[in-house]
Amino acid sequence: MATGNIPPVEREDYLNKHYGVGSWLFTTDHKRIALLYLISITFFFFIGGFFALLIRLELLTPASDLVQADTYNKFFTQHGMVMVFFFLIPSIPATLGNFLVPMMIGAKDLAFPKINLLSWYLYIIGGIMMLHCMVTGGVDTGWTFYTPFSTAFTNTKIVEAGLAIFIAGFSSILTGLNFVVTIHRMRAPGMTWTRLPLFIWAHYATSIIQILGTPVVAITIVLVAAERALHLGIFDPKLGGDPLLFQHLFWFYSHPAVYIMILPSMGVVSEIISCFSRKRIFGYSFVALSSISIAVFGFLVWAHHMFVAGMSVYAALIFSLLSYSVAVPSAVKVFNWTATLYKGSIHYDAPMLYAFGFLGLFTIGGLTGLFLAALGIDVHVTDTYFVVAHFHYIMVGGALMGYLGGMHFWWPKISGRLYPEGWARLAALIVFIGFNLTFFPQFILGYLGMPRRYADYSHMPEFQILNVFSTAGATVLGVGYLLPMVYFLWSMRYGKPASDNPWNAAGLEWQTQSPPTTFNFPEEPVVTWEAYNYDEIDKGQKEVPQVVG
Amino acid sequence: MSTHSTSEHSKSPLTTYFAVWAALLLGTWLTYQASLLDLGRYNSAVALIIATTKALLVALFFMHLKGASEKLLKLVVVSTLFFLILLMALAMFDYGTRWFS
Amino acid sequence: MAAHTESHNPALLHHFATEEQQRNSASFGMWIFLATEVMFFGGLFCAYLIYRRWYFGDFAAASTSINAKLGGANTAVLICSSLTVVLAIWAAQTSRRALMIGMLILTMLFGLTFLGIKGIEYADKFHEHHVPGPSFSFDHEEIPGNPGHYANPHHAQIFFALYFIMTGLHALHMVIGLGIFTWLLWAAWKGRFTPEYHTPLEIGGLYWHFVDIVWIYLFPLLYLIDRHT
Amino acid sequence: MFDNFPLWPDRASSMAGKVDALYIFLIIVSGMMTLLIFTAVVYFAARYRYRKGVPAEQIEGSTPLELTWTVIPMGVFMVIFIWSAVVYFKMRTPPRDATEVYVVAKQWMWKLEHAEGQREINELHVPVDRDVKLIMTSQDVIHSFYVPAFRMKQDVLPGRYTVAWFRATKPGTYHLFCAEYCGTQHSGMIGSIVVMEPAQFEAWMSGGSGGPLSATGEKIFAELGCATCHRADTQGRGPNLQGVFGKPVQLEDGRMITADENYVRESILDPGSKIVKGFKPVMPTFQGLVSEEQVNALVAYVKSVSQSGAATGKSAAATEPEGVSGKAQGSKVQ
Repeated sequence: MATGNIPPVEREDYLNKHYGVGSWLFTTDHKRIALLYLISITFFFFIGGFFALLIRLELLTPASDLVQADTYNKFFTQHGMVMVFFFLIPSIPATLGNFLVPMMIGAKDLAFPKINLLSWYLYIIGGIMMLHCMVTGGVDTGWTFYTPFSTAFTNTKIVEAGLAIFIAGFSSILTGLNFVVTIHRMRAPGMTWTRLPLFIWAHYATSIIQILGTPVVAITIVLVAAERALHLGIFDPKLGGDPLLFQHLFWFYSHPAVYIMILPSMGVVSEIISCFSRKRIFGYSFVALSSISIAVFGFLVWAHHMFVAGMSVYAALIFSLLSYSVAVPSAVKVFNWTATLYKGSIHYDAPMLYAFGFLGLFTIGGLTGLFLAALGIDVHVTDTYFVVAHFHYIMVGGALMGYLGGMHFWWPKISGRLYPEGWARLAALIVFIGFNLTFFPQFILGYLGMPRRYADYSHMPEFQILNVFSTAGATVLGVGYLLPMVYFLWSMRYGKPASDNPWNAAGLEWQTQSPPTTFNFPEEPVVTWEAYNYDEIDKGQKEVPQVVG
Repeated sequence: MSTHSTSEHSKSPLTTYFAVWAALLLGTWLTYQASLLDLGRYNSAVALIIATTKALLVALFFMHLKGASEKLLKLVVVSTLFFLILLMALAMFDYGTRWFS
Repeated sequence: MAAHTESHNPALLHHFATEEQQRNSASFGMWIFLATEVMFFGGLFCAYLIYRRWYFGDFAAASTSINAKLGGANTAVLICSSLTVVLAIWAAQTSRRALMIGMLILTMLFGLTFLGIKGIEYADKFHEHHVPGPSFSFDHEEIPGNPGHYANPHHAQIFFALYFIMTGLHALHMVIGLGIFTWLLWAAWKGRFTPEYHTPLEIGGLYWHFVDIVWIYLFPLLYLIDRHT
Repeated sequence: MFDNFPLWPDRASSMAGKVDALYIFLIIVSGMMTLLIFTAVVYFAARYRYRKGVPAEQIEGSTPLELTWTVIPMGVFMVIFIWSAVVYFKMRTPPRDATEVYVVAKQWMWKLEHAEGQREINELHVPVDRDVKLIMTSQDVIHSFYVPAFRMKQDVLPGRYTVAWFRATKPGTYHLFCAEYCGTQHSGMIGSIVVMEPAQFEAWMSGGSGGPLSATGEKIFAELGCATCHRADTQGRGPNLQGVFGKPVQLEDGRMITADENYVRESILDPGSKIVKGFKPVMPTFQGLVSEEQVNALVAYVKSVSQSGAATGKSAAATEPEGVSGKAQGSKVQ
């Protein structure tokens, strides 16, 4: 469906306006900062992925023969910390969000461009500390830092890793702050709340969580570091403290953090499904409001991570009940996306394939969440591979599929080039197959009772076959992730030049040139149409590009 | 352009400022005095009520939450407090019911 | 939009259409930032409330060992500094440059006084071995209103840990505030602020008031747990 | 290769069937939802694929439909919630007359001690068809006692007791795992639960032990001089311990609490925290002076003097009126 009209002459855009390292490192252009983020999170993605492969290799055989247990423990810790704090949380917001939020609402930039740059630097400082921590010994607590193991027992680099996450956390807060202010204050004339793309609604909801949740984990990390250094007793039962308090404070952020990862992805999927079905999104306001309710309800459910942790039975009941409240808006979204396909005119380009993949995997991930919210079942499956499978279906199957779909969808806008469609469809297929092969067996493993974070299962050889499937799948998945990186890089030089709107998509970002100029629009746009006006676009009633000066 | 904010302050706000200042000092003195009385379990309640009143005074008058032209800022404050209370209330609920099981 | 031709103010950044949009964005951004600050301190308040409920007597004993007069004086000092901040903004709005500068200096002096008193308090605690860590000691301290009952040193240590972390973070915010106000003073000196444009002053003021509000809660919670005996 | 390839765990406890039933119900419900969504997506994707000249039909949405797919899932969720809560309550309520086993977890081993005095490491022998209550604590970090075949898991925390129970229904040997990450050899902190026929179990039990745990506790009680204050009459500086366990106790500050395992434990290690009404906080702490195992023994002892009451013969006072009033007043381990 992509159309690649070659622009007549070399135009000035945000990429070629300035040259030199300085023009990138000191840029305040949200699009350039998005690219800085893109490069850095890709780097961390492959670091995290490297650890994932090592984990899978170790689990290929029951005995811990590839590495010793202590090394394995560091592997899964680094995998978790890097993937959660340095890839998934910044992934869509800091790259696609940074690039698109101002353009989609018709602004020249984010409200605070310098703070945006600062947030990237904080991310990089945190990232370098994390890398330094990893190469000089690493951490073996798991990304959850549970006390008192982290404060009084392990002798690994907790404080440094904590500081790295603390700093990266502030980078995340600043991104969220910037988005909220931008969405409130910088919308172009006519861009009312009900005309906002759902991508924006999703990022708005995400930002709320970043703003209100992240500070709590930041202060929790401060307490852990202080406890570790001085043995204050706040989380140490030997000194009168309660380790469960740590879990409460930690999950108050870290559960909503899952929605920081998945909500932007949902926003991407809304854009893609609407565009490739050539239809308005079904139930726009319900999809928009469900994003907000996921953000709000997301804060009410944290202790479902603690049903067997020694919490009170009554608190467990309340949190289980509340956990279902967050499942409802997620279900509403899935139904609305499905309904959007009805009577559409569906194209099967790579972004849409990723969106289909998202729908399938998120459905499975979400439904298995019901198992974990169900008290009686959670007791059996918590801390087993069932949980591992569930959250990978959400974070990788959901968040990462959305991220890749979005990267393909907006790649022509970002780079001004088309990616090779055939390869992209192949990669989408490989990722989908590899993913299911990796993680579906883990549901079965989990119900069989294989606990998480086991370096060695030589006393339980009955778990091996499923683990072999999983490792095989991970290899396929690895190929699926390398492919897009290769052809994206390839297309930057050899790809066909993209037209301004290769998908004939709605949305202000498509109504300026590809790649856009530094201030996005030649003149401030005035919005006179509803979101996703694909009927008008396809009937040719609306000229594309449509920018009223 | 910036008319509304200046018009807001056109009538001299100094009286308000000094009144609020005096009230805050009085509140501090009251907090201290109240802590010396034996009110049983109400000691903490009184302290928190006075503190909240003082905080409200600062927010409404010194931080101009009262005169803010839009409801947005109030919404920010209210929703932040909502989530804060949520954190405390749900965590406390666990601690409050733990010994009955 | 005609904003581009209209804007003579060099402080208007390129990506904003109007000065009003810029000012509203800045103050809204500050409020959002304060929301994150509320949650940042909120985690500590949550921990504090849980342990206070658990170990009330021990907390009361530990709290009583802190000098409440100093804490009260500090509260008053901060309240005065909040007043001088609003007066400085008022002076900027009404073109009273000298008053504005005077008030900014006064605010900073109050801030320094606060930190000085805080320092005295910390020094006392240090001498009494009430700083959590290896040298901590809180033996044979009676629980107020419960003669013959002694506080559990472990629980008292949790109180002091929270006391130092909370007041320490608050003091850190004061130090940052002093940094911001140094810059504001410099800008005011340079004549940057006019009745039309004094957004940084308002933003800095919001921050300062917020730090004041945190202290308004810290004072009764940390110093006055159970003093009526 | 496929001869050892189970897809379903052993079902060997009274709870396992209940958990499995709920699990199967959830698989059916979510399977139906998945099928519904997948069928719709695949059907729409094929049926409404792009055809030249056939434009998409715009549909804004439908509030009745939105309400339907909000309310119906909510209803289904409530059914799941209630069902799962009922199962959870059963899991978390140990039957009254259960056999007790004290569990002490440490990096990286399980130490288990039967009330009858048998000690085991990383292995627990239990009889089939009898309720077993585990009273667990950890010496260092958080662990989690997990027996997949029993569908039973409970975190084991330092500094307090957590309780779990099971009733094995099928003789055999089952995995015991530590499910909460606890450090380097976490994956080595495994063991087995051996479920035996009652007769075999009796034979195993008679294989010698140092006497029941409560007797060990009684010895420690005497050695530590507890009896000088906790006398069996009302003259002691500490409360009389006869008949205390499991009963409500009034504290000095007016609160009523139940004298459960955690309370007895706390009273030994942090005696000042909950003083019984009418007594002075004169008891020194035994934190650091007694091991976890000794605390367990003391708890077992305090329990035993409550369950058998005056029959222990230790106390004539328990039958005297003052003794009774002392009990009514609520007594406590000081």
